[in-house]
Amino acid sequence: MAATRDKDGQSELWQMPDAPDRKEGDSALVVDVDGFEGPLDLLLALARTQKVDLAKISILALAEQYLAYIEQLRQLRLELAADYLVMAAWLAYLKSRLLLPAPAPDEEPSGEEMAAALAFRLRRLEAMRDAAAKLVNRDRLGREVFQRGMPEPVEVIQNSHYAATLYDLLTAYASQRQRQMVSVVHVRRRQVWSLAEAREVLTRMIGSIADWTPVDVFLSPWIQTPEMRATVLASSFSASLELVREGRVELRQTAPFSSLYMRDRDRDGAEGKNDA
Amino acid sequence: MPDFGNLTLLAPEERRMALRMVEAMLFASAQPLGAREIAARLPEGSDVEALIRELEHAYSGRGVNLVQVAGKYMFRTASDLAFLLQRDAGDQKKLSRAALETLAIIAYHQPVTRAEIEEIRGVSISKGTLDVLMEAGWIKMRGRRRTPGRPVTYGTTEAFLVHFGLEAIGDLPGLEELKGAGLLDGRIPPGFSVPEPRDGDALRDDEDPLDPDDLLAAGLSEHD
Amino acid sequence: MPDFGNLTLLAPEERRMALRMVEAMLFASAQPLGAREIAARLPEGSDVEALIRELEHAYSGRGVNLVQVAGKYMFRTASDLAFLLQRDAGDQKKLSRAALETLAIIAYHQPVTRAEIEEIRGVSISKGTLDVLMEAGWIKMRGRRRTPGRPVTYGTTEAFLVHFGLEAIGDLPGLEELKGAGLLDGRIPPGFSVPEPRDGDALRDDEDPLDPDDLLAAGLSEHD
Repeated sequence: MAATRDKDGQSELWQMPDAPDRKEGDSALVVDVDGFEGPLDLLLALARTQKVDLAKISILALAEQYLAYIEQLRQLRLELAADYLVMAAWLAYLKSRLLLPAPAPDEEPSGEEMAAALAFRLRRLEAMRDAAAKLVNRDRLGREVFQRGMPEPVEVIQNSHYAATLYDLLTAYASQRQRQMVSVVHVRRRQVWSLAEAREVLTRMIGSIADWTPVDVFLSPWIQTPEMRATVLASSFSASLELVREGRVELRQTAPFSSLYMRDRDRDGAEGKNDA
Repeated sequence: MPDFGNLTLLAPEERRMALRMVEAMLFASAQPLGAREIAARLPEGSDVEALIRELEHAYSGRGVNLVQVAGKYMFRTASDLAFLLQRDAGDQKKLSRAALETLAIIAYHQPVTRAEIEEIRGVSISKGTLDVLMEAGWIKMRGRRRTPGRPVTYGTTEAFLVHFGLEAIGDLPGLEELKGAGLLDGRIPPGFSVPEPRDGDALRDDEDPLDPDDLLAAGLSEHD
Repeated sequence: MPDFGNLTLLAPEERRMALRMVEAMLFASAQPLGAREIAARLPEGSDVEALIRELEHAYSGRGVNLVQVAGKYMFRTASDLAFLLQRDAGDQKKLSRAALETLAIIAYHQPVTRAEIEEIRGVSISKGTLDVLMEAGWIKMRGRRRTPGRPVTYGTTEAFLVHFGLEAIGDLPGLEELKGAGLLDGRIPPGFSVPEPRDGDALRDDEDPLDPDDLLAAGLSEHD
C-alpha cells in the first residue's frame, strides 16, 4: 500500500512489466522498404540491377531476387508492409508455376502469361516514370519561361452589359403585380368573440342589470369596431339564451329586428348586490 | 517612320544577346525596371542606356511600346490600340426574371427597401439579384428608412434612365397605361394601385442619408 | 537566322495595323488567346493565321517568343534565357515524385480512374496527391466511368498544356513510342486496340457526367 501511494513506487509498479514489451515493439516497426514506393517500385529497382532491357528481363530471376531480398529483411526481424508480403507470395507462386509447369485449369493463366503480365506492368511503370521526367524537364511556364509580368487586362465596359428593354421591364412589372394580386390573398385574422367569452361577460354583468336594458348598450364597451359588432352580438345572444334556459336572465324583444332587452331574473338579489 | 528593328543588322552577336535579355526582363517583370536593375543582370560593361534606346526604337511603331514611367521602363500597349483592350461586354447577358421584376419594382416603388420589394414580389430576393442590378449600374442605395432597423432604401440611377430611354422616372406608364397596353388585364381588384414613380436624389422625409460605410460594406460604389 | 522583322517593308499599311493589333492583344494578355478570340477584334476579313505566323517568325529569335500552347497563342520569354529570369520565379513548390508520376499517368492514360492509376503505380495514392494536382489546376475530374461503383475519371486541363508548353495532348513527349509499345493499353498483355489519351471535355462512351455535388464534395471546381 505504501508503495502504491508513493509516487515513485507507483510509477515503478506500472512501468516494470511494460518495459520489456516496449523493446520488443521497437523491433516490430513497419519498414517502408528503403523508401521504395510499394513492391512494384522495388521490383523495378531490382530489375534495373539486371542491367538489361526490361523487355528481355528474366522474370524468374527477378522473382528470386525479390524473394531473397524480402527474406533478408525478415531475418533482420523487420516487419514488412503487407503489400510486400503479398507480392512475395505471388512471386513464390509464379516461380513454382514457371519451374513446374503443372497442367492448370484452362481459366488460369499459365506461368508465362503471369510473367508477361508482370513484365508489362514493370515496363509500363518505367515508361510512366520516363514520361514524368520528360514532362518535368520541359520548359515550364513560370520556371524556365515566363509570361508577361504586367499583363494589361481587358477592361470590360459594362454600359450595356445586360440586355433588357423597357418592354421587358414593364412586362415583368405588370405580370408580377398581376400575379400577386391574384395569388396573394391577405386573409385577415378574424376577430371572434367566443361563446365562452360572451357568457363570462354576461355572467359578470348579471348583478348590475337593474331593469330592461338593450343588450347592445351594455355590450358597447366590447364593440370597439364595426367588425366586432356582429360577432359580439351573435355570441352574446347565444350565451344569453343559455342563461335564460338556466333561469338567470330574461330576454324581451318587442318586434322583429328591434332592440333586444335583457334583465336580471332575480332582480331583488341583484339590487341587493348592487346596494352592497 | 517606325520600323520593326534593325538591331540584328547593327548588333554583333553579344549585343544581340544583351538586347534579348533586356527584352525578356522587361517582358517578364511584374514592375517597371530601372536601368540599374537591368544592368545588374547584364554582362559587365553593357551599355544599358544604349540597349534600352535601341529597344525603345525597335518597338516604337509596334503594337507594344517600351515606355518610361517614373524613370523606369516597361512595355505598354500602344496608346492608339487601347480600344483593343476594352471589351464591350454587352448584349449577351440577359437579366433573370427575378432581377427584372426587382428592377421594375424598385423603379416604380422607389425609394423602397428590400423587405418592401419582397412584400410586393411575394418571395424573398437573393442578395445576388440586387448585386446584379447594382453591377449593371441601374440601381443604387439611396439612404436609410427612418424605421426600426433603419433598412437601406434603393432607387434607380441615371444609367437606368439612359438605358431604358426614359427622360424621367415619371415617364414610366401608370396603371391606366399598363392596362391600355394590355400588360395588366381587366380584373383589377379594388385597392390595387401602381405608384406614380418618383426619383431624384433628394431624400424623402422618412429617409436618412446612408451611413458612411454602407457603400464600403456592400463592396460597391454608387453607379450614377 | 531570326531577324527583328521585315513586316513594315512587306506589309501595306492595313496589314501592318492588323499585325500591331495582334501583337498588342497577345502581348497584353498573360493567358493564351485563341485565333478566334483574336479574330473577333480584328477588321473583318483579316487572315489571322497568316498574321500570327508572321509575328511568330518576327519574334522567333527574340528575347520573347510567340508560341502555341493548348491550341492557342501566347508570348513568353525565350527558353534559353531561363538563367536570367529564374531568380524571379521564387521558390515554387517541388512536386513529389508520387505527384509527378500520377500526373504523367493521368496525362497519358486519360480519362483514367483512381484505381487505374493505382494499378499502374502498384501502390495506392494518397488523397493529397490528387488534391495537389487539382490545386495546381493541372488535372480535373472529367466524369464517371460507367462501371460498377461509377468511379470518377480524371483528365488534364488547359492549364496543364499551358504550363508544360504543349500544343495539344497529342504532343506529349514520347506518346507515339508508348502507343507503339502498347504501354498505354490498360489491358494486360497488350491488346489490339491502343487507346489514345484524350483531354477533350466530351465524355467517352463509357463516361457519365459528374454528379452535381462531385465538385462541391471535393471542395474544388474545374480548373480549365
